[in-house]
Amino acid sequence: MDVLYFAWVRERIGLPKEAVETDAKTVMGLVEELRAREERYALAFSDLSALRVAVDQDLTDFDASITGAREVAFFPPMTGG
Amino acid sequence: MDVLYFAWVRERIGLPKEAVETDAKTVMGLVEELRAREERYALAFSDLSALRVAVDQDLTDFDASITGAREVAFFPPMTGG
Amino acid sequence: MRVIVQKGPFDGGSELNSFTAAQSNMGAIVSFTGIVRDVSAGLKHMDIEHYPGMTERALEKIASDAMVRWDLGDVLVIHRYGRMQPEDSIMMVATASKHRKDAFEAADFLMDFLKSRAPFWKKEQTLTSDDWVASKQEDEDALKRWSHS
Amino acid sequence: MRVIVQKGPFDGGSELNSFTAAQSNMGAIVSFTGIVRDVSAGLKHMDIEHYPGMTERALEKIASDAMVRWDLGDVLVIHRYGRMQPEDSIMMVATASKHRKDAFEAADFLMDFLKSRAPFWKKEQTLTSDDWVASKQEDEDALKRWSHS
Repeated sequence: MDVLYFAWVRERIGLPKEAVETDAKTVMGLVEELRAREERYALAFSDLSALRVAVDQDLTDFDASITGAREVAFFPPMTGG
Repeated sequence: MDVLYFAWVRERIGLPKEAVETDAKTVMGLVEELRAREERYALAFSDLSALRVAVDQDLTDFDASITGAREVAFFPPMTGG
Repeated sequence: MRVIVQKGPFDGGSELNSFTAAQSNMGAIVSFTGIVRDVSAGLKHMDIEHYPGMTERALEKIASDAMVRWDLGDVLVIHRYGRMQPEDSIMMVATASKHRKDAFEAADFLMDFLKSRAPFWKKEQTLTSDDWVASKQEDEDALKRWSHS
Repeated sequence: MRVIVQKGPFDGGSELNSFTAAQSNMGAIVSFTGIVRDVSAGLKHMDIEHYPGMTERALEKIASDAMVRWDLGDVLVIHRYGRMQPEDSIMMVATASKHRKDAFEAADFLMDFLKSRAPFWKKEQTLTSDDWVASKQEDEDALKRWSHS
């Protein structure tokens, strides 16, 4: 599965995209795995209320299933317009 | 004083503007004088709820004073935009 | 603040670009364009009569009321009179503000007052009729939205 | 309905004219243009990051939601990404409807959702800082206006 990072999440983790092998069933499960990896991940995911997540390009929440997902993206609240 | 007519009021009375000598103190007084003139005036002023009035180019009501006014205009509700 | 009453056509896109270029540090520009619509499926043309002098006065009053009520950088009002064909632009308003809420509300306000408080009268000629457009109660009611708050 | 995501600048006036010309019997056109504003009085430039693929998907969803909810003839959304200077146009929406109320409300709705539900992130570089723009609670609150009625 591809995991994508945008804006300061991308900057904090230090890369825009990576392939991740996971058995996690939900976004939250994936977050726990990433947090356990390294300090920079723990830091990026320290406050989930400051983050948004999209699974296969649809905005969703951290309880959402990622089973069969091709793409999970983490980013701060949007500031378009 | 100049009295102006617009839209169907103009068409019904048959002219866009005329000079009127009047001692009327209010718009209503002027309307009564005009109504008494001829059938076409009586017809144009038969339903005041369908008319609007401006004194010196400010929208007002039929009780308004016309003392010292240079210009009184009668017309239907506006339909701009 | 600019109010234009004219007989000839105007180019809405150019007007929007000029208006936008004249602003300084305004983040939000809203425009409204009103176009001749064939409501009865047989409109030949529309004639708009107006009250020269009072028209400019009324539009300037409406525009300056908007400037007082919202935090605006600028307001533009253009309104045509005379004969127009279906699909012709009749009028346009534009507002500039730091914030989108002010720009939207002010443009909405300008349109409501322009509809029922500026001295324009529309007459529609179709194949079978030549009638003055009746004012709508909903347009009069729309003004009430702005009497409080 | 047309959604455009591009890096280069666009001409708001030309876009408005093309959009207007493409309509048939729509009496009301509303446009909103968002412009880079120097909030801190020292902005050098703004960078907008986006999520290719999801951006188009999100904008199309917002535009089609508007088409369902209001009586619209058409919707246009243009949004840029990349580097922009103060006074550059960032984005624009336009709506066409028979009635002004629908055109205004739909444009207002598009802007509210585009602000907080399309994957764009702004970063402002000033002389002394280089910061991601924080989302505003008022923008999130604005969405609630559309959840009933």
